[in-house]
Amino acid sequence: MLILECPCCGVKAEETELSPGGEAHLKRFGPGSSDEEFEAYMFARKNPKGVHFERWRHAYGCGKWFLAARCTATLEVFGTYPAQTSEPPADIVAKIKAKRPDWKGYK
Amino acid sequence: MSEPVSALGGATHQGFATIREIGPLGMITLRAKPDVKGLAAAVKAVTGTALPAQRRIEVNGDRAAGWMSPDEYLLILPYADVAAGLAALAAKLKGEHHLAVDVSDARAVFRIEGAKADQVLAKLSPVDLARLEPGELRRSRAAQVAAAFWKDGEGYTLVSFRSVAGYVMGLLTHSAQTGSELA
Amino acid sequence: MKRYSVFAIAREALRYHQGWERAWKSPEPKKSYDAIIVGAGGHGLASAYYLGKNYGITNVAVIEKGWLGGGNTGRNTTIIRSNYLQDPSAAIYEKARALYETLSQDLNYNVMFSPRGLLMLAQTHHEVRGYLRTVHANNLQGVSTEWIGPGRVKELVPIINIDGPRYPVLGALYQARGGTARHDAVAWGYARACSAMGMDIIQQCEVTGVTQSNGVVTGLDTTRGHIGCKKLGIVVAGHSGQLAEMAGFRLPIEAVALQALVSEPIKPCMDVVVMANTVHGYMSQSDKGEMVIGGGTDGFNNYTQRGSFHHIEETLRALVETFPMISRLKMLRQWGGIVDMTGDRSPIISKTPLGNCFINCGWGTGGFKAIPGSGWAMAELMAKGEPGPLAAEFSMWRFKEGQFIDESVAAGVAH
Amino acid sequence: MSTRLARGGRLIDRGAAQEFTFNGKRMKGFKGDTLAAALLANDQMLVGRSFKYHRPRGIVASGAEEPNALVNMGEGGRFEPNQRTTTTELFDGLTATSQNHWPSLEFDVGVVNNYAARFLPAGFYYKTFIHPRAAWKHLFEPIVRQSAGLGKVPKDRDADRYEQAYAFCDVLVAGGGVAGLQAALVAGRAGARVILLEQAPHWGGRAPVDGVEIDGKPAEAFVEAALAELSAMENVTLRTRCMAFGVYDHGYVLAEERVADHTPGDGRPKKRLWRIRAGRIVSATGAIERPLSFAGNDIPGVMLASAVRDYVVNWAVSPGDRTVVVTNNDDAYRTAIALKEAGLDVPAVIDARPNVTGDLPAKARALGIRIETGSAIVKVKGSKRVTGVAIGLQAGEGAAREEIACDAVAMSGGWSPVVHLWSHCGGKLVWDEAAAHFRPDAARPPITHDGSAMVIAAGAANGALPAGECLADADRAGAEAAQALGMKPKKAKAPEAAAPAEARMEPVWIMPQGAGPALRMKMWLDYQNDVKVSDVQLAAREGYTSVEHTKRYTTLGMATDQGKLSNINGLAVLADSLNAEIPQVGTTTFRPPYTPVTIGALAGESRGDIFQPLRRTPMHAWHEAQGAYFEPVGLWRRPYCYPRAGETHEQAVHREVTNTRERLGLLDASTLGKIIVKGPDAGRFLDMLYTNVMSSLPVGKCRYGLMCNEQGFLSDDGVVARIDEDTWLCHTTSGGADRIHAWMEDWLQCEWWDWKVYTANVTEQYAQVAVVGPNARKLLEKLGGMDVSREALPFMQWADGELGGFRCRVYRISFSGELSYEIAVPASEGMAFWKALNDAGAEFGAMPYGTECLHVMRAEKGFIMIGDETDGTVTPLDLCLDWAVSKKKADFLGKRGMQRTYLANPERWKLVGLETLDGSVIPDGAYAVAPGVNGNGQRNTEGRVTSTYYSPTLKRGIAMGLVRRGPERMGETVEFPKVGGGSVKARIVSPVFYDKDGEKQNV
Repeated sequence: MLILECPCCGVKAEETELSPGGEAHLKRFGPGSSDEEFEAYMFARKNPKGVHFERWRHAYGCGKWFLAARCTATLEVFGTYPAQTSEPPADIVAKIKAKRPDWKGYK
Repeated sequence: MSEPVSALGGATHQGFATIREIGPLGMITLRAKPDVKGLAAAVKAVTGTALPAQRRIEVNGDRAAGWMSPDEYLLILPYADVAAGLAALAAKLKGEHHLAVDVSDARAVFRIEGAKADQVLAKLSPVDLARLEPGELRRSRAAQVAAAFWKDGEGYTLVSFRSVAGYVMGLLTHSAQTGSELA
Repeated sequence: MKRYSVFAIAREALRYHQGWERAWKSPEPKKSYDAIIVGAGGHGLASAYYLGKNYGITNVAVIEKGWLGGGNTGRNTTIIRSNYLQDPSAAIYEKARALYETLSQDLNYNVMFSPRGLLMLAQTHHEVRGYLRTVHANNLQGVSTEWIGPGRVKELVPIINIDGPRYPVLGALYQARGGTARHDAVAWGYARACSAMGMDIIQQCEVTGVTQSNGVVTGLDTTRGHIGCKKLGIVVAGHSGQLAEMAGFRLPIEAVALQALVSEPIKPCMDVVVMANTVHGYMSQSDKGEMVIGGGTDGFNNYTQRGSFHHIEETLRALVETFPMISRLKMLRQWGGIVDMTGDRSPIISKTPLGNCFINCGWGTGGFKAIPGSGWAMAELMAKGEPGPLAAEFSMWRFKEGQFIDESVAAGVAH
Repeated sequence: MSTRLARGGRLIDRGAAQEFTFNGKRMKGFKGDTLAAALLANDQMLVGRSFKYHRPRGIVASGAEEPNALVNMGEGGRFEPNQRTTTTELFDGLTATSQNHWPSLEFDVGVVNNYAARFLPAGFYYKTFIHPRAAWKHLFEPIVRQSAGLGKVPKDRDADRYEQAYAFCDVLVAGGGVAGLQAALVAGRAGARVILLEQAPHWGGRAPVDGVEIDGKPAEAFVEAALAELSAMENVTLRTRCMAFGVYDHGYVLAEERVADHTPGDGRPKKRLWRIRAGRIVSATGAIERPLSFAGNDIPGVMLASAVRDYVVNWAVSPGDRTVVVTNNDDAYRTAIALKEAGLDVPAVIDARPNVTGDLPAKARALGIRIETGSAIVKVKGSKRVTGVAIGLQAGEGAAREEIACDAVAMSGGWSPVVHLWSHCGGKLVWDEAAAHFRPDAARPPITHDGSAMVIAAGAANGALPAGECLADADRAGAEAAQALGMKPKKAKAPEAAAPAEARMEPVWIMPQGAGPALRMKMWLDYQNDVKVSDVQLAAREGYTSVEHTKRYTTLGMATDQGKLSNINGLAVLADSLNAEIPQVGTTTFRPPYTPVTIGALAGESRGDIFQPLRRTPMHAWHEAQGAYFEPVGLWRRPYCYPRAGETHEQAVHREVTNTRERLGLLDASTLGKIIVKGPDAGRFLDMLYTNVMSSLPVGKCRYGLMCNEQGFLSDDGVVARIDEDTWLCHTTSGGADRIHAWMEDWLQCEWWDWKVYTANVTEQYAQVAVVGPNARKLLEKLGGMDVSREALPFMQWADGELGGFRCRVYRISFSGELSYEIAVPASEGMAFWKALNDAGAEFGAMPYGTECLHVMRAEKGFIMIGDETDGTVTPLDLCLDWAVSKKKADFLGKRGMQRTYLANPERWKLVGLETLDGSVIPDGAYAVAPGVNGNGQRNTEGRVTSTYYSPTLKRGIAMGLVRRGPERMGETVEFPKVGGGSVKARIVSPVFYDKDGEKQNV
């Protein structure tokens, strides 16, 4: 039963107020993309056992989407940040690196 | 035009707290970013209140303005004044990107009153009510449906969707039964 | 291998059971094998078993990070059914179900397959149409299912409330030869039979790398040294992503938690398996008398084997409404498993970009019931190097082409 | 015999006698008794039968760890199986019956299993019942099932109600013994919001029973003072009868409060589930005593030494007149002393240790109690009740040197901390060699959301068993919890508990040490599931060497007590069999709940009317009053049809179709989703969302649109109206409104966040009515107020206005092929408007119609229905809706997905009409067959029916379906086999069966 702080309204929401939305920072491929690119956009997922960046919506709340950095093996949350970001913010990356020195970094 | 009827026609229940369905209230959903020019004045024109800050509700008699999300406000006013309110918003925000719609009929509103009113809500919402500040509007859920509420005098005002008014009344009634006080 | 029988028990009883031999050996790994299967869960062990039984390949090691049968094989709700809608699914699940019928005799190990019958309740008109579609499809697929009305449902499940005010039971999809089996026994039985064929089951051995030469697999680095192999089968469910990464490819897989629970045991009251998909709950009664209850999956990636409790609550709400008598029973134990979900929620039994490396994964919430069929198909793929008809449609390249095997289109969900 | 003592009993009120029955026998107890205490007071030691061998079972423990004393309790709607008597409070009128026997507790036929026990070792069923194949299901399994199962099946619907509540705190303290009280005091004084939970109805735990002195006073005085101080703190909440049964991620704790369990029928909820979110959890859950494994240790009358002490001190009940104490530690001497002080006989203490030196044994000796050192019970005598023990050397092989007559045995194998709450979320354990137990490893705690330690173990639960250490440890734990949350604990001296010095215990896993197989087959580890030392040894011999294998193979620890007594002993026997150290063998996983939790409490308030939210339209009550037959659509219930007296549902539907086609039908369409989309980029946005172009839609007009997911599969459809220059109103399907609104917001927030678009879901703002049929315009004209003529309001346009005094918006759209208006009015006027339409429409033949009529009419017109023609794998092109899929737009959601090879394959099944050759109706869900079979022997197929109805208009069966290359095969015949034999042949035709040119809707 996770708690994530919604960066849009500041509520420390519990999991039942949220809906999960899968991996964050996916790049959309539309018409004109190759089969491989489109397949990767639709299906290839990092699915890491460890640090993960993912989408959440504060569904029973302000209704906004936001992103979270979370460990899938311990459920530790490193931070949440606005959905309008195309890659993890530097401060969150730094925080993760401090806590998990052997983390290979985003990408 | 017929007389507007609230979802439950003003149903009430007396348990260890008092539950009343009230309304219909006039309600306008206003979507705009806080930095939109003239927004504060527009809200003031409709509710007579300041533009609410994050998670706040500014109350002014039977009018109020609540912060719903970074680009959404809920304006509350007498039911009959909605059209005028919408007109005022249209006039004040002309040319600015915004959306204002009448949602008076899409909502049901309840009052939960009494010294133990918080115990009724504590059975339904995953919210730390002891830390809910006066004038704070909390959007959450009541059991299985969305709800927004704030503390108002000795009690709470709770807003839900109209279609589930019967369900919400059922929840509140169940939770307020005499003998099931939490303390 | 000493055969198990009532006579063997009697013989042993006279000497206080001191003469039983190990069910499976626990050898040191050899330098190399003709084939290695990574993962000694039901699917991995069954793959090895049918490699030996069907193709005579017995120079095989099954490598397991923890203890055999310790993953989802030992933490599911033991339901066996094959009433799937799509042809490829119906084929492999029916193959599995048919193999389950004689598995105890094949393995000389009682896996307690109990074809007690399985019902999927229809509680909306939409669900009725979905199940009628499944019945028609099954009829052409050689899967024996039927549509039954509410009266017959009540006869089969006396404790059900068919007149629930909210979701009355409108009928059910009934598979009379569906049922349950003892989950641990399936893994143990296969392990014992593999060991008897001379295969090595190596527990407490973690794979740390996949070695290859010119795009063809050559072996594994493990916590117990390098082990060579001519062919490699990866059958590790929730950890498929990690193994695939070692082998240098990516999978359309996400790992999420699925939960289940049992009640305290009570005397027999329900002799069939009941699934109610509208309200997301399913329940059967074990031989010990526990009500075995399955819940939903979380929507986020999770490797902790702990799910979110609200899914348990949702399931129980639904079941209390459907079976009012359970409200005064008590939840005895709840647990989670990590399931591997693909883009279409159907499994992958496939060649991979790495030569002679094969993968069997993505069974999601439906793995236990498939074990014998999955092993059968995987063995064929590994032995021949090409998929047979059972595995043909489950290629990992289907996602690129958009050729889904989507079971969610029927009202039934893939539990 | 067991009996009530004349004096004492700190928890009972002798002034309040209470009557109850056990197996129909009337018995008496006192307020404050547990059911177990009261049964013992009435000399009822035999209380049940074991799971497998049906052996007689007596009360063993005095708390949640009890494996045996489970009963059926109550009657009718308050019947409850497997009720644990040791934690059940006695009340007047309680009824209980024993479990798992036939015909009676005293004489149980199932005990035959006991005589065959030698043939039924662990795992015997894996090795037998293999042949013949059908015998398992039809012969063996039914026998196994019937003899297992413990409690009876409840028959009636639950008469009680349940509820749930949320609570929040900084520090949750689980356990109200002296450790929990002290931790709560420290945290509370530091200013933390504290919740302190105790499972029992009273505070203090073991300390008062064990005669502990704190700061020179009896423990009771400390408990009283602590409670007084805690009660006075505003920031502390105290709750008894409330068991914290599970720790979940991020500080989430579930607890079950027994609100009215002991006062049934008083109107309060039976139980309440607490969902507590805590910053830190202090686990002060104490420790549980372990049994010793000696032959016959399961015979009724053999009990835990601490339980014997509890019964004497707390409830003034003596389990026996002559009690032999058997132990490997000093603590059990407290029991010998307590018994002696209560005037009872203790013939001997059998101590496995060769040297016995502690203060407590010295005191026992001083009281004249005989102590046999280096000794063991080699066998307990008796069957349904202990009659004596044979003793011998612990170091020996089981030769008896003496028999001692007794009617009870108090055993102690040492103590195990209750580590469940520590372990539920992954806290690790360390093996404490001296105390021979696992305790929490503070270096490897379970972590919470920020990576810090979530649980802090305190007192005995942390392995600090002696009273002095226990209090000091709890003091530390309370301070640590407060500090971790940024609070400053007040400097205060921790109270000091004085306790006699205890000599080291000595692990004894079987007794005597050299016992042979015959004795080991009589040493029980798991009383309820009948797992013996020999079973664990057998599992090890057969290679089930992982602790999880052993547990599952033998069923050790899987009974309703979840191995609270048996796990460590079993583990030690396994380790010994494997020649391994205990910590190498490890432990099984601890999973919630700590003790079984009532399912009703987990379901909470969600039963009956509030099982799920039911969404009602403003006209719902009218439909109910008219006797509509409803169907669930999402969380709505919509009228399926309005049957009249004597009509079947099918007849009603046919009447509604005919009436609507010929006269006038009214449909409550309020559930249709309505979403406003507004902004300078709204047109561009809708062009991405819909497969067709919406930006070009003129103001005042309507256009039907399709939405796909990124895969290219159809997900929703509906009519879009352009309201003004930058505002559109999108209708969605009834089930789709919330999903589509969320879908829009997802794209706007996460992909095109720089686009200027706002959305608002206004579905519930409006009641919407479809007025359909040749008389539709007449009705609206009669109501009057706006011009609804063909010229003023042509097909696929909308207008705002007033009808019959109602403010409304009128759309000229049709889903039936008839002249049709959809009219939206504010929801609060919906009922009045609906009634007005019905009243005014009477003269035009107006009748309400339901969803099934709607389905039939749209099928007659060949209109697709999301969920019927689509199932998540169907593209708009499959449905021949090419006209609604823009070829000009460079991009829209789903465009790329549709270009994939499999979706672009010309062999795909496509939508056609199907006309049966004999006029019959194709069965729902039928498939069209093609010649031959596939590689798996399955019959080849070439299509399937998607909608199939009897058309009352055309008086024949009509259908739509997806058929391979269907539209190229007009006029061909395809065959649909029926389940159970026979088939229906149908001709491929256009899906539009009725009014092919659309003349009727465009009048």
